[in-house]
Amino acid sequence: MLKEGHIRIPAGCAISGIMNKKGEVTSGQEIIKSIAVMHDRSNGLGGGFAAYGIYPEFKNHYALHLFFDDKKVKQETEFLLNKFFSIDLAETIPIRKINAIKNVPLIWRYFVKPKIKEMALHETESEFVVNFIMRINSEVEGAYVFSSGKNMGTFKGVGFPEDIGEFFRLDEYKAYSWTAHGRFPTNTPGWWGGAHPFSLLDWTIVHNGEISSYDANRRYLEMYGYKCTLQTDTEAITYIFDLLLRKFGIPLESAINIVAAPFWSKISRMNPDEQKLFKALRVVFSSLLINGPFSIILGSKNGFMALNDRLKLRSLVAAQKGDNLYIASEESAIREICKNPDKSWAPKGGEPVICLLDGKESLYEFDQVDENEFEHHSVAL
Amino acid sequence: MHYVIIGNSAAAVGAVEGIRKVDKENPITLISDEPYHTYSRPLISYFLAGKVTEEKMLYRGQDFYQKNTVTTLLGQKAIAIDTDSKEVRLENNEVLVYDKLLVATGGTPFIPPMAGLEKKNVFTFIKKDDVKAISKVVATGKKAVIVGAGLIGLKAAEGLSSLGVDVTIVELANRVLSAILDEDGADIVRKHLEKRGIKFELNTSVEAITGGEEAQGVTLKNGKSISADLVIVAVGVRPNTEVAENSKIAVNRGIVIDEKCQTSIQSVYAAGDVAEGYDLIFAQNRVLPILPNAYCQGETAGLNMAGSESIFSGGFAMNSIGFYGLPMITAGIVKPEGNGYEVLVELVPEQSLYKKIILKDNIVVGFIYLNKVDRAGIITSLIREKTNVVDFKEKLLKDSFGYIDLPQQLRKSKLLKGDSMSCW
Amino acid sequence: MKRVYAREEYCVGCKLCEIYCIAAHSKYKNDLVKTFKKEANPPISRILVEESRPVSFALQCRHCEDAPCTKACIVGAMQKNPKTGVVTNEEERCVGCWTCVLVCPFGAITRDERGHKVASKCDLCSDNSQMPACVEHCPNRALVYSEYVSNNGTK
Amino acid sequence: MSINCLTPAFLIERDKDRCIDCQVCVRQCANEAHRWDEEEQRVFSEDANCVNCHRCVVMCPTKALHIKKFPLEFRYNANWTQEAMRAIYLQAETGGVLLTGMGNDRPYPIYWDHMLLNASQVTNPSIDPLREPMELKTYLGRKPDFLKIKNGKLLEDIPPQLELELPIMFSAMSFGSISLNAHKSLAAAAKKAGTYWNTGEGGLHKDLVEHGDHTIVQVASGRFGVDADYLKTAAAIEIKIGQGAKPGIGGHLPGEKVGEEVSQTRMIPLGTDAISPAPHHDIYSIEDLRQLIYSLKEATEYQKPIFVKIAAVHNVAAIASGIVRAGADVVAIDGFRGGTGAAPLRTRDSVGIPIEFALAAVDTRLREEGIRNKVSLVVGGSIRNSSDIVKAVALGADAVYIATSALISLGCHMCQKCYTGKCNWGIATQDPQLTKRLNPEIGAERAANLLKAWAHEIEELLGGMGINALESLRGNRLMLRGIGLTDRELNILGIKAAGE
Repeated sequence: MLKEGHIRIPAGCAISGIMNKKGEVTSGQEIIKSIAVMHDRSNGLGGGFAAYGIYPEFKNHYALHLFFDDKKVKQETEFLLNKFFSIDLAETIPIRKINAIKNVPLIWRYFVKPKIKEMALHETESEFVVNFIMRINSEVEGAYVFSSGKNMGTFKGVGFPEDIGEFFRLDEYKAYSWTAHGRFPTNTPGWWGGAHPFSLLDWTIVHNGEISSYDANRRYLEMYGYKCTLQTDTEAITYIFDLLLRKFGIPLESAINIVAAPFWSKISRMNPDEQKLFKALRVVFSSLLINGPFSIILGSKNGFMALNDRLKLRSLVAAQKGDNLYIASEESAIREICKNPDKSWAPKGGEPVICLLDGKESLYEFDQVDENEFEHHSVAL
Repeated sequence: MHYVIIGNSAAAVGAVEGIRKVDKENPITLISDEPYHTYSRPLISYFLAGKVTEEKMLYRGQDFYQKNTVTTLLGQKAIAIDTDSKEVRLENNEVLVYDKLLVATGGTPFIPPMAGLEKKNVFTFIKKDDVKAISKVVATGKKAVIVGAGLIGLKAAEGLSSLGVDVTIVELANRVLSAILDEDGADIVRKHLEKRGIKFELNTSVEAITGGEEAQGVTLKNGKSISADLVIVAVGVRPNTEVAENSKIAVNRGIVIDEKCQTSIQSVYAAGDVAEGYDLIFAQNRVLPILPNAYCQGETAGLNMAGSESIFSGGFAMNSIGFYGLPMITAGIVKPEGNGYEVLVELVPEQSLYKKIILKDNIVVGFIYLNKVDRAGIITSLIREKTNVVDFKEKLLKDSFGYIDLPQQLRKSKLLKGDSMSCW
Repeated sequence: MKRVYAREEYCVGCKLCEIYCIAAHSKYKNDLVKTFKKEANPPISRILVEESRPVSFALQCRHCEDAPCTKACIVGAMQKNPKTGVVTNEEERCVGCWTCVLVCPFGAITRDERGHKVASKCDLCSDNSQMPACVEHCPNRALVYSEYVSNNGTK
Repeated sequence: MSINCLTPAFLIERDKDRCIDCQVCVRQCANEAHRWDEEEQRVFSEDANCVNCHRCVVMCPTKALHIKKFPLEFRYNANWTQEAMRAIYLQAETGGVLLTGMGNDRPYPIYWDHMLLNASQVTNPSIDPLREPMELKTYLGRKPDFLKIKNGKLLEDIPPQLELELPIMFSAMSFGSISLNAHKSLAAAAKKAGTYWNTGEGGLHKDLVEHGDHTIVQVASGRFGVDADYLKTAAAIEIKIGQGAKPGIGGHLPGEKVGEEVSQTRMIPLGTDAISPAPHHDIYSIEDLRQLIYSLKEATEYQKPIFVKIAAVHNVAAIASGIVRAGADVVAIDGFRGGTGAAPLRTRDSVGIPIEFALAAVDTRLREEGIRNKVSLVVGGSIRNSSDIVKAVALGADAVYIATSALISLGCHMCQKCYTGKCNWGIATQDPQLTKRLNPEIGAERAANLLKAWAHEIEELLGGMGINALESLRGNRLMLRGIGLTDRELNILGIKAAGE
């Protein structure tokens, strides 16, 4: 049977997210409770979590989480890791053995820093890391980098999400932002790498839906060096945001107006300046319109954003109490952990719910991008 | 407002319809010396031949007077008009006061002097009563002499001949239908009629009607005598101006009218065979005793009587007639005299086919269509509109001559004109 | 009133208008095959296609506002319906004198001599009260049935 | 006079029970395949003259006519077919190049018919276009890689774009090859539907200047009708390098078709042959093309997208890449089934490649080079229906060009005799007796109806796939599966097999 990466596997899902604006951290217990309520939205073939703020002691290191099929692959991968990175800590990720979780691969994490001398001319550090991950994931059979940000991590596997949470001992981690995912793939042998969240650098995505524009999006992304090895929507959506926000420096708001573009009829009613911008966004980035049903939570170290497709073909509910923002596929998943929110609402299609840490202005910071970065991308003809 | 109309034929009906287009209220009184509902005079020959019933002769439906709220005084003759007191005097001495008056008394037979006119079985042929009288004496094998080979004479001849009467026509002119045909055309018609057994005596006239109390024949100026059981005098008609003669209304050959069909006296109008209106071709007033002209003048008079300004730009001679299946249509000048005319001719006597178009300064002023009469109206309209035909003159005689032969612009402007066609 | 207007720039000279006109006035109403095969003497067309290649157009009674034929008719058979504006000939009364032929400026009245001689002309198919057959079957919209059409085809 | 071995190609059957001898067929056949016999008082057929254009069949009011293949059988020979032999008879008669009209009619595989579309089931919803907005709007033109945005404002304008309400345009057909009424029909339909028509290389007739904002004007090797006003009137300019029906061949409009109007529109003397050379004599290589592209951009102040149209030939992917790099804003590719008014038969039938392959190869190549997003890709060459269009977009096209379909909507019956100038449907002719058969009001309605109908169908198909904006289908080859294709063919098309 073909697994993710060999074939495109449609999946239904549950998603959930909790975040504290002030940056106060909580354990993984609540998010597990929340996602567990939506047990029936998963089928035991995938569950996972993303947590921000969990590695304060290694906050300047890239925390690489990897699955290995066997020791030989691990050795091969570590050889490459050593070549391009200095590894300050390598360890197995602590787990709890439970009956529900079977066929466990080797699960390791490495806290690393890039070796500057290995970086190509004009290559930024993040590009260097991304290129390395793309290479491992596409070229090293049996190895898979499933988390690569700083002071954050994703934890995922084959199983119901609540079991995965217990398995990875998430009750022992403390994070200011949690997202979770329960998966209902229609056919997969259950590959750990195929579970969600999908993650690249600090970006994590949990996603519910099946995007019908997938191949249009993918083939566009591949022009910019992305390799959509998993053939999943989540992977593609992550790359879209990475491309728009990190590589092109498009403001988040505009990126949203690209992936969940307003209808032309709406654009035609805008004022001339807006019209010009929105038209340009749709015209230039038409291949990045995400079509078909989706609800996503896009996480970064600065916060997260929840977004529905423009027709709102998937359920998505938000709630707020005090400094906490809650997002979930179903309201019950929020009520389970927050009985009486200050307010709760169903966000409209294409209208994002953004929660940022106090003091942050954007999900993405242009720390690696200067003005000259723009010139990089104009391919000389 | 009281409208009074003297007459009950095309001009009178035209006037009623003209008035009623504008004024649906005020009373109309119509006086006629004939005791009949309005009927079509040209149909008397058909009536004679039994081709139409008396019923079918009606020019308008039985409800015509009622529908148009017309009070009729039928069988009563108007004998005098006093234009000062605005009165019409009837034969029975009744007096009608009018506000607007139309004289539409039509024509009266012109009877040339000849001996024996007082005998029985000598008739004229313009009214229904004439037919009724003739019908009483005709029968198969009887013999008739018709004096005059004009339209009326020939129609009478056709009617009688179809009843089995042996007909001889006496005509002073050198040809039949001399008013509407030239020699070539007349020749064809005469031969056509001769084939049907009608005999002709041309270039002569009746000297006397012979016989005792009843007519038994005629003697001609050329010395011949012809026996006959009846004689019909059909030399022509003249305007029946009698009623106006002792009034202030100006009378020339007919009652003179202007383009509104008003006579010399205000509020008094005249129309039809009694009137002398404008002739477009001759550019002068003429008596045009033809039905279309009568109706149009009557209608114009009616419109003006009721207060609507209306102008009839004039008529001209035109006739459509046929004898034994030989149709002919003629209009305007058919035998030009004088200079400046151009004549286009197609003549095939063996097919009884004749086409002749007369032009002056590239404007059609008359035509004869014999046997092939289709679409003659296009030529008529060229005359009426004084269209310069220089661009398509050579196509005029074509059998298929039509709008296709007109210059595109002219064609389009004419074809789109349906909604503004004026009374011709 | 609505009239049939010909747009010669689109007339293809097929004469289908004539054919359908004949059928519309035949006793086998609108059945072409029967009209032409079973009627011993099919009606004559009340519409005429004039042609001089490449120009052609169909022409029929214009139903003039002030229709000369109605004034000239010697028996009063030719009448313009005051409500619909349609000029029709009451064939029962018509005696075939052709005075209407003499006066029709469009040459749109024809002589029907198949039986009792009558003047034959377009009646706008008013007894069907639908679209005149010629217009309905014109394959190229060279005939339009409308209030008024200018030269370029606009109303 | 000597023996002529050519026998009639078609047989006219006249159903005597239905024929009413009304002679509509006689009047409508420009080839004189019907004849009225005055003596016999009935219509006869001249089978040899029949080109099977169906004008008589359609016009016959009693449907009494049928046209059949002439039943003459040649002795069976799989190699020396009737067609092969007839071609030789004809050439033996004439000594000339075999000419034909319209597109390649050989039984090559039609790859559109070997691709199947996807639809949503359970895992994501299909979209009902009657209830939900469905967007077919398409912009053609050069796209920058990214946008500079500051404080919610666009800092730099994007290059000029053609706005299409639906991804279908009428492709180039010159006035001369087709009638002015055909041009009028297409121009009005394009305007009505919110898309564009293309003048072809024959200039823009003065009556159509009013439709300039929906007109793509062509600049081809003969430069007919090109002047500054022509360029400025247009919405876009297309440099025609080649056409699918006759790659590598120029054009030739015979003098008899160059009447007053054609002469003025093409800016050539009355009655002279209009010859378009095979190559542009100022373009002998790609760098020359760049000069022409920029000359045209300069002439129109960089306000109009420049198309470059080429025929689909073997090396089309690399050529297209070069065209993009030469500065074209839109690359139009015409497949080997594309139509023409006149082409040498052998060229038409054996030069070039199918548009499906050309499109797949070009799209893939441009993506590999990372320049696909810079240009728009328009394909043509026998787009027969809306699903062909959906498949083309899924393979990677931005929009399609239709011409043959458009002409069929105007009444063309594909008799392939365009080059004779006797088109009974008033399309491929300048004979005033014939051109008036195409009433541009009707033509415009019919062509616009076709676009409308196809747009509806495209919306249905998109909705079925769970897509509500056409751009999400563009290059979305996962929506396609091949059927009856070899691995090699699947590979070139970049699609999976049905069932995979």
